[in-house]
Amino acid sequence: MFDLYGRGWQMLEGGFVTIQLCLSVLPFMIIIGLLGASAKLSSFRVLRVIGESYTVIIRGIPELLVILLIYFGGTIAIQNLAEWLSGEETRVDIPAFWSGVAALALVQGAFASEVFRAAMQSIPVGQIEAATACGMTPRQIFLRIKLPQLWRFALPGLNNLFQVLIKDTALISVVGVEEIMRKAAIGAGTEKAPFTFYLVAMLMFLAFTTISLFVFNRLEKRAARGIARA
Amino acid sequence: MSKNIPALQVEGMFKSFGDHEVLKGIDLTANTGDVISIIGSSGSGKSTFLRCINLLETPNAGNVLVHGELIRMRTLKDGSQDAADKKQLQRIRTKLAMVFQSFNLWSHLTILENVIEAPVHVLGIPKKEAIERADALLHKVGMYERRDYYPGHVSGGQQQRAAIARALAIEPEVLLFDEPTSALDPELVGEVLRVMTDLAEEGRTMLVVTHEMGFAKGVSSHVMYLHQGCVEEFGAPKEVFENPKSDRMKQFLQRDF
Amino acid sequence: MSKNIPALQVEGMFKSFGDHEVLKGIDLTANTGDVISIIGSSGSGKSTFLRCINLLETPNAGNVLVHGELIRMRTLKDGSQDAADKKQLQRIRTKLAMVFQSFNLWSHLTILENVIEAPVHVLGIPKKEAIERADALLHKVGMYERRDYYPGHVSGGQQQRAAIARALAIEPEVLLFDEPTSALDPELVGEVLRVMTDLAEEGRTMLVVTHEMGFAKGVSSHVMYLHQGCVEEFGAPKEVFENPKSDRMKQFLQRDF
Amino acid sequence: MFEDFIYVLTKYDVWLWRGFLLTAQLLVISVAFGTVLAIPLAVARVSKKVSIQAVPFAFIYMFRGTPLIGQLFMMYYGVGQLVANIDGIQDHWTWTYLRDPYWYCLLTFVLNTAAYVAEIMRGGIQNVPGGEIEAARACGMTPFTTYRRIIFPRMWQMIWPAYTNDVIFTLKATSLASTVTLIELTGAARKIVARTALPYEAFISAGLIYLIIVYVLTLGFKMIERYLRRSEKRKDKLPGKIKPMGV
Amino acid sequence: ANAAWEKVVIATEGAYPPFNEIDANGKAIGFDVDIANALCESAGLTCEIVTQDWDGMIPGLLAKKYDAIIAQMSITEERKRSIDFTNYYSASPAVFVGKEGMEVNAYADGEVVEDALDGMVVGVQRSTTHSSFLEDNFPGVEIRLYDTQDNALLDLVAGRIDVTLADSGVLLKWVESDDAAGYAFVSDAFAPEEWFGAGEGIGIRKEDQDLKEIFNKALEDILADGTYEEINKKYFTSVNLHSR
Ligand SMILES: Nc1ncnc2c1ncn2[C@@H]1O[C@H](COP(=O)(O)OP(=O)(O)OP(=O)(O)O)[C@@H](O)[C@H]1O
Ligand SMILES: Nc1ncnc2c1ncn2[C@@H]1O[C@H](COP(=O)(O)OP(=O)(O)OP(=O)(O)O)[C@@H](O)[C@H]1O
Ligand SMILES: [Mg+2]
Ligand SMILES: [Mg+2]
Ligand code: NI
Repeated sequence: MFDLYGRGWQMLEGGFVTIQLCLSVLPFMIIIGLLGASAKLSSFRVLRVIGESYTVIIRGIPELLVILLIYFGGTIAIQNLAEWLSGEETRVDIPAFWSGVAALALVQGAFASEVFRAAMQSIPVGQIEAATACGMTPRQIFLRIKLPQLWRFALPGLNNLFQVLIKDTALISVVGVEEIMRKAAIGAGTEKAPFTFYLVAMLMFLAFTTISLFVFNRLEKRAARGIARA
Repeated sequence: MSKNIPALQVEGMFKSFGDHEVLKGIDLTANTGDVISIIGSSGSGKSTFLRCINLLETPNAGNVLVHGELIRMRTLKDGSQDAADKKQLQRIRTKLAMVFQSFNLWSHLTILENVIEAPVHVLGIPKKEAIERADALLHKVGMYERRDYYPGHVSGGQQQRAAIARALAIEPEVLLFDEPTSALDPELVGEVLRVMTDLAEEGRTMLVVTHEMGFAKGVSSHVMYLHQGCVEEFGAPKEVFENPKSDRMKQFLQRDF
Repeated sequence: MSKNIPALQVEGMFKSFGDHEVLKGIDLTANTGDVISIIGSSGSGKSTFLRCINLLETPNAGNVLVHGELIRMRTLKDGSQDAADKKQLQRIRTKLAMVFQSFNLWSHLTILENVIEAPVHVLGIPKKEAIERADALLHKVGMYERRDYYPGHVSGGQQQRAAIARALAIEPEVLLFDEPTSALDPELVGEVLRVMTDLAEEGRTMLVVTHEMGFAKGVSSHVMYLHQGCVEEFGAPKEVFENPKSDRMKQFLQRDF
Repeated sequence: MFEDFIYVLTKYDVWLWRGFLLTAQLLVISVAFGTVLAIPLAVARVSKKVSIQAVPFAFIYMFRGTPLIGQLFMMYYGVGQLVANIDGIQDHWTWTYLRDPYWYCLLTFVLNTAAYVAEIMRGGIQNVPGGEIEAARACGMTPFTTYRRIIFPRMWQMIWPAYTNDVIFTLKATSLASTVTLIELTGAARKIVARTALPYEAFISAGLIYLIIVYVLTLGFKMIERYLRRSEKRKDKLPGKIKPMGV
Repeated sequence: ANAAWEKVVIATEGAYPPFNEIDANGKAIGFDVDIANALCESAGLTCEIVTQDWDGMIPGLLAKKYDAIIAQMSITEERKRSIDFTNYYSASPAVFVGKEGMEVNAYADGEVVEDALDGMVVGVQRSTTHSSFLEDNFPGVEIRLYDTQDNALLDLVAGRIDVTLADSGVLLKWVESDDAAGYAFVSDAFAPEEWFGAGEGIGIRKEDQDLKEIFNKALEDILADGTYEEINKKYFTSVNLHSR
């Protein structure tokens, strides 16, 4: 059954690439999200403006467009930047996979920054004052008090985002990264069996989103330990 | 700690929020072993005073000396004040432990972890040693059995006692208490007051903002009555409570009992 | 409305939640103009009784007759009861207006809109006429000036008075009140009790679950004391309050005053 | 770079304009029909009976759990293919519509929007205070009237911010129509890139148009929100800065 | 430019059989791929073939994701605005395919016949010379733009488009296959240079003139030594792709 005109293996490979995409984006999404949130909560006006405009822009533009822009434009930009920096011709080889990761990280990062911002604001001020009062530096306060608690508040939002991320990886197929959707499209076109291939692709995605939902729910439970019983 | 240098000295402290002048020049000297109760009606500036001492709020003017060492301030371009030397401030803050009305325990850490957090990560004491000392403190406040609980899983009075242990863990020169019992049920107040009385008897230097006149009368060495940002009365509790000089204080005492 | 047919009759009402028997066979006859206060300790089933009358809860057994008309019930396959004829139920419900403890005004509608909602959309009265009648009712409960306010923008007592106007707007045979004042501040209770007293004097048929013994004593024609799902006492307030027969009732009265 | 912008905007303005029109059309129709379809789904979803809940649950789960682009391909190439293989269908009068990608695209967007909106509505319905519903039943309202007069108006008050968000998501989702031959705004930009090899200029132009649409939408929806919240409880203190969720 | 061309990365599309497609193992195969390998061998270069979505073909080249495009890309003036081409390595004219028995004379006697497509739905691959030709000359006709030619053919068989315009080489192979029962060429082949350019060349960046020379030289060599003809025969028995 899973032969799929001899392309079953290809679909599995696609699934593997999709997982790789998701997992590669995740850390960047979190880093960008944290940076974005810090910028928005910063006491410097310039940083706040940058942080805010970043989210407004990314949230207002279709993901597909952002992906296309980064994929087509971004690589040219980086190329030019590299040449300008080194002053001579250099080759910056950015595989499609990584420009896809960059695009998704940028998009999801914008949303993550909102999640983190809200989470940071949910941490009781008193606990931060308590840390200040016993002589912690701002850096220590961030690393030792805010960051560990951030997860608890941010996890439900991140759960949502990760679901969206899994689905958004399908957009990367448009620029030819051979993830599930792309493999399905190739199979559908070559074998003239679109229904079969797309159905399999959708089921694979459904499986992924379901699994991620379970994992995150476990994490949320874990993060909530130590919180009042009521 | 030589006895002639006061543990805490505050000179001419002013603080306003916008147009609203909250502190209008407050002076205070606390010698080692003093237990000073700060009383006053709501809005009189008690919390603000305490928070200005360890610079959780920045005073507009005034000096704070901890065991003789002045917290250096500088004036910013916009006229506001600021600590001149963040390093010094952080160091001095470890000598001024604060116990908050709402406990403010770190909810992601167990009681024990709360207590060793500052010793290990601020003072750099080895973890093993910190735990030993923390255990002793937790025994003292009667929280040893609950050391591995998270703050969310113990009662308010227990949380406040843990917060006191946390404050003591950095071996501060002065303990600042801001209404440490007013967020508690009457039955829990007792537990916490008992611990504080013990501390007073040990000879700790303490500043206590409180509504518990019983505590102020019975335990403290001095009472300071704040009214509209000024010190209206200061003296031994006996004097202050039995022979209040100002009318305000008389009124206040009438209202409160 | 002929005087000889009772406005409301309840016969042998039983209700249990799971294993827990809450009502154990309750009978009640309310003639037109009766004001029956239902008293009893918390959990005795007062609310449940009221809610079973207009089938917000489905009783396990028992008949409800409104002005002589039986609400037809049927037994479902799983043994539970259900109204046999939804149309009839909805019609009869318009004769049994309920005033809730927590007002339950529709918060997206103004006070006036709340009052005309059921007349227009349930009874099919033309909007203009409904408004005229609503205005009269709002005058009566003293809410005319607030008719265009949203419930969220008026006080609790005003909300409850509006809720009474809403209940009256469908011109019910019987008014059911479930602790209409217990969600109110003491100062607001008065407003609402005054309106209810007026209604009683007008000769409305009313069932009132209440903790206000003053109201029960002074205004009602009968008092029904519920205990653990049974009617322990029933009679004129004078009798019940001054010569309670059962020990429970004596105990209850002691506790409550 | 700047001249290239002018070049794109002047030479291909008609493409962008047509793209915009199609985008707007897809958005309005998807949201309108999606919302209408979401209502029965949401109502069924809050039913206590498992048999009534099951189908909408599965529907919502499937549509929310899979990527829209996949749904689109599946619908256009997959279902489209199956339809095309029905005997005699190609001579039937309906074929004019059945062969047109527009309808497949629209159907996918409508179903997708319906699934998301239904989930939002479910939350809204379940948050309507029980007492207000009881009050409606107690004065003899039929379930239908209760929904129409009490539950839905209250639901809209509550879900409006989330709904606004979803409309903006739908707007962004319409960009996928370009993958199944419809030349909406993103499609137009891709066409321009193909012609001119000027990706920045074309995509940024399209991006700006999207931002303008989002801005206008947000403004409009905010105004409606203010109206919807007119009956809300007064609060002494506003809870911090109120951020528009959409943008 | 790059000092010494030793390793060259070449992009092809992978959805344009028989010129380029992806087999069940995920490998690119086809006429273009064979030509690319032959050229590299002849020039002594190491080649790596990558697949790239058609839309991103030129931007990818400019971004130096790869050095050359061998993907049936026509040499047109508009494309020359941004990239350069080698001499043409194949020249298969455009042709319409539709239901057997139709006749579509959109281009006859060197002239565009403007009403030839009226009432039809025409499918074509996005971003190709074919799509430009249709867009520029038949503004009133419903034109569907597909990501890949495969998808256009899928829809042709499904009856959702009436005809498709593409490279005769592509369509020839397809028309001969089983999928195409009932479908045939419905026009003459045509390739007016104004829209279709001067055949299909290897796309390279403008600054890589040395690479262009290397490829041009290699192309001459494989034409001369019969390699080209061999590859040609492997895919197309009846036509010579290098004769215009
Ligand atoms: N961050 C602030 N911004 C503006 N005004 C403030 C701020 N903090 C305190 N105030 C004002 O300063 C005055 C003194 O406040 P403070 O909290 O010191 O009073 P308190 O004596 O501690 O009263 P309580 O017994 O109620 O705690 C009050 O009028 C208060 O409104
Ligand atoms: N929906 C329900 N499910 C299960 N048990 C219920 C439910 N509603 C009420 N009960 C139980 O039925 C009993 C009677 O409840 P009821 O609300 O009628 O009491 P009451 O006399 O109105 O009390 P109170 O004065 O506190 O309002 C209580 O023990 C309550 O826990
Ligand atoms: Mg205070
Ligand atoms: Mg009750
Ligand atoms: Ni308002």
